[in-house]
Amino acid sequence: MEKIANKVRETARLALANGEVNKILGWKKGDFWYDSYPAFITEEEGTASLIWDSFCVANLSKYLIEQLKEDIKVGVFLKGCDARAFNQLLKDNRVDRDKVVIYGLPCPGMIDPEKVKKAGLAKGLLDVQKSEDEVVFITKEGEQKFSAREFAYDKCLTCQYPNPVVYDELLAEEVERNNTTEYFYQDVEEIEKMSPDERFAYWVEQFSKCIRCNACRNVCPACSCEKCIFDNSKANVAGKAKVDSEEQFFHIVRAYHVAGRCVDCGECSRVCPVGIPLAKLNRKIIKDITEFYGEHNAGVNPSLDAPLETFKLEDIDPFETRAKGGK
Amino acid sequence: MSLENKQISSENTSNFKPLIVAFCCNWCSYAGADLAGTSRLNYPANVKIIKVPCSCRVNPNFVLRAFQRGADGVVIAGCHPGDCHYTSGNYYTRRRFTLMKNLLEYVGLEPERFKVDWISAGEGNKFAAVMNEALEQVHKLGPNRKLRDARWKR
Amino acid sequence: MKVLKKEKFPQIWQAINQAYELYLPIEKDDRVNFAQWTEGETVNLEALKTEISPKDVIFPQSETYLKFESDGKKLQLESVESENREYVLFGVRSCDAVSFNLIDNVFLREPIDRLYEKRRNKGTIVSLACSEPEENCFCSSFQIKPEEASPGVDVAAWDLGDKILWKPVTEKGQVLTQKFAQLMEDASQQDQEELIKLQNAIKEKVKELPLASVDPKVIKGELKEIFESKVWDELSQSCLGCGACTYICPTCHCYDIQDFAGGNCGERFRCWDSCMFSEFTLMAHGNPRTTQKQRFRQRFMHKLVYYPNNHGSYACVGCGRCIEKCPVNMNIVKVIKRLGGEG
Amino acid sequence: MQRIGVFVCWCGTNIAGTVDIDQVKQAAEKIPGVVNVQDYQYMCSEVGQNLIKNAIKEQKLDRVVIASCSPRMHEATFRKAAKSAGLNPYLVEIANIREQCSWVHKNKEEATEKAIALVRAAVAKATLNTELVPGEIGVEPRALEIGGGIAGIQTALDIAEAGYKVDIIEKTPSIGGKMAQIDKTFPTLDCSACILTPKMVDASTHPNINLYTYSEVEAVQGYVGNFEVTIRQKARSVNADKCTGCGICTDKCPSKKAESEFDEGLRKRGAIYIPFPQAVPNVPVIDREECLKFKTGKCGLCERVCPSGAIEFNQEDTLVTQKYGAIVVATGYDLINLDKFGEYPYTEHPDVITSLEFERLTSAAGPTAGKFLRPSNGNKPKKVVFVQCVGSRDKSSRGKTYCSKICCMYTAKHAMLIKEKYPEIEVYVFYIDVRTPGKNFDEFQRRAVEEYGVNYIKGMVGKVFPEGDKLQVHGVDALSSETLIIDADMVVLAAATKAKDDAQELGRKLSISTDANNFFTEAHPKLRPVETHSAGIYLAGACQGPKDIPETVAQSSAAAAKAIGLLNKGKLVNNPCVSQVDEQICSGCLACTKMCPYEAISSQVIEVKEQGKIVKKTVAHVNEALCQGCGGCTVTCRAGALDLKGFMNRQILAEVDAICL
Repeated sequence: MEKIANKVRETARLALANGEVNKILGWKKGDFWYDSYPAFITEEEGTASLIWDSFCVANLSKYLIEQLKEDIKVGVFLKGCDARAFNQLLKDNRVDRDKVVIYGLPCPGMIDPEKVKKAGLAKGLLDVQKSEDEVVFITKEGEQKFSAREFAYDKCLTCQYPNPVVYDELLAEEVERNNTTEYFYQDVEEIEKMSPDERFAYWVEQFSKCIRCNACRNVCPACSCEKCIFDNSKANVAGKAKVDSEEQFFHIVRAYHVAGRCVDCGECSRVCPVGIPLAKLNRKIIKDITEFYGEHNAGVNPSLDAPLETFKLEDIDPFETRAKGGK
Repeated sequence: MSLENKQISSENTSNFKPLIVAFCCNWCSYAGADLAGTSRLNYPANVKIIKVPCSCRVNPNFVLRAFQRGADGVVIAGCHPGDCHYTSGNYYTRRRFTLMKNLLEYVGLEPERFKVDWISAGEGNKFAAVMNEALEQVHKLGPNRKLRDARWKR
Repeated sequence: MKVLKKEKFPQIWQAINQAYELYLPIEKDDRVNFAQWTEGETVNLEALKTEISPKDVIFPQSETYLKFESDGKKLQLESVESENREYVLFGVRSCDAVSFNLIDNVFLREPIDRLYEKRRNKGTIVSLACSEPEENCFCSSFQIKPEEASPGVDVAAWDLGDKILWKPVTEKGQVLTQKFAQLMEDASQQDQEELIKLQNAIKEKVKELPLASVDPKVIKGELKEIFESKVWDELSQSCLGCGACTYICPTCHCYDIQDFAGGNCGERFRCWDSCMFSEFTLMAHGNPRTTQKQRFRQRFMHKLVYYPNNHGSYACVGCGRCIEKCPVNMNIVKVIKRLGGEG
Repeated sequence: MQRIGVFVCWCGTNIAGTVDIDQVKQAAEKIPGVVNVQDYQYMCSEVGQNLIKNAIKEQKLDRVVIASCSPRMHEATFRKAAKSAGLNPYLVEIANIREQCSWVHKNKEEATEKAIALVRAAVAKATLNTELVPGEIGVEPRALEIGGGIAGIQTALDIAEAGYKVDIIEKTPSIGGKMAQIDKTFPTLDCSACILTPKMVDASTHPNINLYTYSEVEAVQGYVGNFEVTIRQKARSVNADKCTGCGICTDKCPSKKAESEFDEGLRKRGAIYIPFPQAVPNVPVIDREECLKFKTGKCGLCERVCPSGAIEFNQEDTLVTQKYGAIVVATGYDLINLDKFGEYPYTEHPDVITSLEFERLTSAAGPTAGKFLRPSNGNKPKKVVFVQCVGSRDKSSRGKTYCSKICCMYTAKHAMLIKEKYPEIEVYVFYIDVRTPGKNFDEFQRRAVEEYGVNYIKGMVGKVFPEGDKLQVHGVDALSSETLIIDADMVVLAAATKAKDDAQELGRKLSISTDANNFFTEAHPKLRPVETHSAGIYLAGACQGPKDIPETVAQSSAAAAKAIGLLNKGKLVNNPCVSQVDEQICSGCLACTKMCPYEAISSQVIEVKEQGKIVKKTVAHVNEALCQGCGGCTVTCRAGALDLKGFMNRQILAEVDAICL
C-alpha cells in the first residue's frame, strides 16, 4: 500500500501544481494507528501528508456536495464503495461530474480497529501494515502477523465492488476479491428465519440502543437531502424523544428512503456509536429488490432507473387476493 | 431510560375492538367502499377510511403513523393495476409497498396486519370481503403492540 | 475504609437493588454501558469506559415535564413528579464523575433546574479508579486524577484484583456503606499499601499515555480572535454534522423542549439536543447558526472558551469517547492541538 | 384558532336510523376549533344549504365540516353553497357517515362511535385546509385525430364542421382504414367504398382538416387544452406537392414482390405503390425494404419515368410539432395472429382465409375483381365453411376472452354475398352462439338462414384436414351431437379482433390507460364512454373495444362533440389540488420528474442566498396545469419537499391521528 500511497501523494501534488484541481480530498494520519481521517488540501506542500492505508475507511464523496458549492474543481480519492456512493450522488443530482476529478483506488479491504481491540492487540500498537492477505501489527516489542480477513470490517468481507466503478485515473491495479455472494444475505436470512415476535424482539433491542445521533444518516451517501424530513419539525413525522416507537419509525423510514439507492457501503453500521446493525435493514431491501425486480446495484451504473422510480406492468403482485371482477 | 412505561396497558382481549385504518384511492376503492354502502354490505365499524386521490399518495410514513397511534391493522386499497385513474400511480404503490411490507415483516410485524389490495369502484363486494377478512385476521392476532407509541392513548 | 470482595458482588447488587435503583456498567452484545441492574445481567467493571457516558442517569435523554389532557375545550395540566427511588450509580470513572460537576454548574445554579436537582439529589455515586487508562484517555489534561476519587463522588473505590477498596467520602456515601457494611470488611494495612501502589502505578501509566501532553492552555488569545480563526474552516470541513460526539460526551448537556401531542392528551418533555444539528436553537426567525462550520465551532468554543469563561473550568474531561466514536476521526484533541498552533 | 362549523345530516333515517345524531353533535362540540354544530334532516336540501350558508355568515365560520353522504355525492353541492356564502370551497370537508358508516353497520352504538371518529378526522383535516384557487388555462383551438379510419374521419369532419382546425395522423400511406378494405356493409349490404370514399375526399378537401398520412405520433407533451404533439412524418420518398398521382411510377416499378397490405396479401404490389385506387392522398410511397434503389443502389426507374420529378430518394423523416387543445384517439383494431390455431391450417393452406381476406376476395376492386375463387387454384368453390369465434370468447392464452362483436354479423353477410352471386355454393357456418343485437341485425341473420339457405351449425370445428384439393372439416353439431365431416373448398375464419399492438406504447405517450386486452380505457364504462382519464383526450371506434361501423360512427360523433365542447370553452379551470414544491427543502434530485405520469414536473435553476452569497440551485418545478393531483411525487420525495395541496402530508397525518383516538 505504501507504493500506492506515494502515488497518491504524487498525483495530488501534480494535480494541484498544474492547476488541474483546486482542492484535493484525501486522508491524513492522526495520533493513533487507526486514525486516518479526511484531509482537504489546497496547497501543493500539503500533499506530503496524504496517506493511503488500511484505515482510510472514511468515504470522501459526500463531502463534494458542500465542496462543490464553491466554484472550484476538486480531486478526490475514491475506493470501490466510495465510487458507488459518488455515482449515487451523481444520480441524485448532488454533485457535478465536470467539477470532479476522481482518482480511483482499488481497495484491499479496510481493517476494523474494534476487532483489533477486541483481540487484545491494540495495546501499545504503533502501526498496522497490510500486504496482500496479511496484516502486520507493529509494537515496541516487535511484529505480529495475522490473516487480514480476520480483522477486516464485516462490510469489507462481503464487498462486491472493491474496484472503483467510476474514475478518471486509476492509481493501482484492480484487486480481485473472491467474496462470494453466498454469505451476502446470511445475516438477513438469519433474521428472516425467526418468527415475527422474535424478529420484533431482535429489532426492538437494537433500535432501543439508538441515541438519535443521526450518524448513520449523515454518513450515508444516499441520504443527501438538503433537509432531511427528520430534521424538519414542520413535517411532523418524528419527535426527538427517546421512545421506542420513534426510533423504530426513524430506522424503518431511513431504510425505506434508501431503498434501491443504498450502495451497500455499510457505513451506517460502521459509524453507529452503539452498534446497531443498520446495514441488515438495507441488505434486506437489496435482497427483496433483487428477487422481485432483478439485480440492481445502486451506484454501479447511474444511468439505470432506481427500482422505486420506475415500474413494470408485469411486476410481481403480492397483493391481489381475489380475481378481478364483480362489476 | 426511555420515557415509555414498560408495558402498554394490557387491553382486555375479549373486548378487543381492533382498529383498522384503510387508505382508499378516490377513484376506485373509495367508490368501492361507497358501493358497499349503497349495497348495504356489512362490515365491522372498526374499519375507518381515509380518502387519498390515488394509492400512490400513501406515504409509508402514514402507515407507520397509524401503527404508532394504535392501529391494529392498516389497509391500502387502490385501483387494479392497469386501471389507475392516473394511469400508473398504483404500479408505484405496488413496488413501494411490496418492499415496505416486507420490511415491516422483517422488523417483526405480522403479515396480516398490513395489507394492500386492489378494489375497483364496482367491487363493493370485494371491499366488504377484504375488510371483513382483514378484521378477522387482526382479531385473531389480538391488539397490536408493535411499533406503537406508548404515550398515545386511544 | 472498607473492602468488598468481588465474590460478594452478586449479593451486594441484589442488596443495593432492594433499597435503591442500581445502575452499573452492564455488558450486552460485547458492549458495555450503564444500565439499571436486574438479576442475570452481566456486570462488567473491567471495561474502562462505557460506550456512552453515564450522564443519562443524572440527566436522562428524555424526561417528561408535564402531561396535559383536554376534556372538551378545557386543558388540564399535570406536572410529572419523578417517581424514581433513590439510586446508586456504581463504577463511575473519575472523568465521568467530574463531568457531573460540570453539568451541575449549569443546572444547579440559579435558576435551578428542579427536575435535575431532584434527580441528582437522589443519587449516590460510587466511583471506581481507572487501573488501566487507555491510549485515548487525556483526563490529566484537565487535572483529573484517575487514581483518586473525583470531587463530588460519594464513595470512592479501587480495584485490587479480587476485591475492591471502598472509601465513603460524603455523608450519602456513609449511609450507603453502613447499609451494606455486613457485606464488607474493614480494610487492612496491606490493603492501604496496595492502594498506594496502585495509585502510583496509575500515575505512571497516565504519564506515558500518548495524549498526556495535550494541554488546552495552548489556546490563547481573545475570544473574538479564536472565534474568527481560520482554523475553524479547515477543521469543520470533515464534520458530518451528526450528533454522535455530543450524545456520547459526558459533559454535553444541551436539550430541547418538545410536546408530544396525543390527541386529547399529551406531554411536554425535554430531550437531549446537539449543537451539531441544523434544527438546534431554531427560532421563529430561523437559525442563528446555518452552516456546519458555525455549529462545529459552537461545540468547541463552548467546551474550550465559553464554559471556562463562565464557570472557570473546561467543559471537557478527556474521556476520549469522541476520539473513539467520531465516524471521521475528528475530535477535541485535534481541535485543541490545531488551535494551539499545531498542525 | 379556527372557527369550524360541523353540520350533521340525518339523511332522513338513512343516517339517523343507525347513528345517534345527538351524540355525534355533542362529541363534535368538544373538538378544539369547532364553534358551531347543527343538524338537519336533509342537509343537501335548499333549507339545509341555507342553514350552512347562514352559519358561515353569522358565526363567521372559516371551515365547514359536513357529516353526510359520500363526498362523491354532494361534495360539489356543499362546496358551491360555501362559495356562495363567501367561503373558499376548499375549506369544506365531508365526513362520509352514510355510505361508509350508517349503511354498512347495524349496531347503533358502534356506528355512532365510528361517525364521531370520522367527524373528528374531517375536522382534523379541515383545520389544516387552506384556501385553494383554481387557475385558468387557455385552450388551443385545434384538435388532433390519431388514426384515419372511419372513426377518425368522422370525428375530424364533425370537429371541422364546428369551425375548428383538425389534423389527422394516419400511420399508413392513405386514410380509410379497415372500412376501405370491406366490400359491403351489414345489415344493408350497401357498398362500403361508396359510402366511405366521399367522406375521405371530404376530409382531404375540408379547409379545416389537415392530413398527416404515413405519419406517427412521436411524443406528446402538455395537458388538456395545451397538448404539444411531435409528429413523425415518415419519408415517403415522393414529394407530395409535385406528385400528380398519374401512377406511371407504380406501373413501371420492376419490383413486384411485395404483398399488398390493402389486399391482405392476396395481391402483389410494387415497391413504389399507392395502397388502393381511391387512396387519399393519391400519392405513392416507396417501400424502402423492397425498393431496388434502396437495396442495391441500382434502378431508380421511377425517378426517370416520373413526369413531374416528384421522386426524392433522399427524403428523410421529418418531425413536426404542433399544439392541440384536444386529442381524439381512433387507432382502430387488428385481427389476431392465427399462428397458434393449428387446427385450422391457416398458415399452410391458401384456401383457409380470414374474414378480412374474404372481403378482398368478394370486392369488385379486389384481386379477383369480385369473382369468388379459391386462392389455391382459381377455381370456384363448391362448399364453403365459416368458422366463428376463432380466438374470440376463448379463455386460453392464444385467444381473447371477449366477444369480437362483429363476426356474427359479417359472417351472415359473407354467407349471403356468396349465396347472392352463387346460389349453388353450399355454405356452412359453425357457431357457438349467434349474437345479433342491433337495429335490423337479427332480421338480417335470419334472412341468411331462411332466404338464402345458409347452413348454421351450432358447434365448434375440431380440425380441418387438407385432403387432396379439399379441406376436410371435422366438426360437431352440438344440437344433435353428430360428428360432421364436410369436404369444403374454402374455410373462412372469423378471427378475433384485437387492439393494435402498439396501443400500449401510444397509451403511455398520451398517459391514458389500457385494459387487460390493450384496448384504451374509457373514463367510465357507462357515463363517460368516450372520455379517458386524461382530460382532453377522447376515444373513438374500435381502439376502445370491438365495434361495428354504426357504433363507431356514433362514438366518433360523440367524441367530436366532447372535443368541440372543450375547444369551445376557450379557457379551462384546473384542479387546484396539485403538487407544490418547497424550494428551500428541495435537493433537486428530480426523482419526482421520473415518477410523474404527466411529466408535470420539470427542473429549474433558481438563485438562493446562502451565507450571503447567491448560489444557483436546481429544484423541481410543478406545472400546475399539467399536474393531475395524484400525489405520487410526494412519496417519491423523501424530504417531503413536494406536497399535494388539499391532501398535504400534515393533513393526512392529522386524519390518521384523529381516527386513532
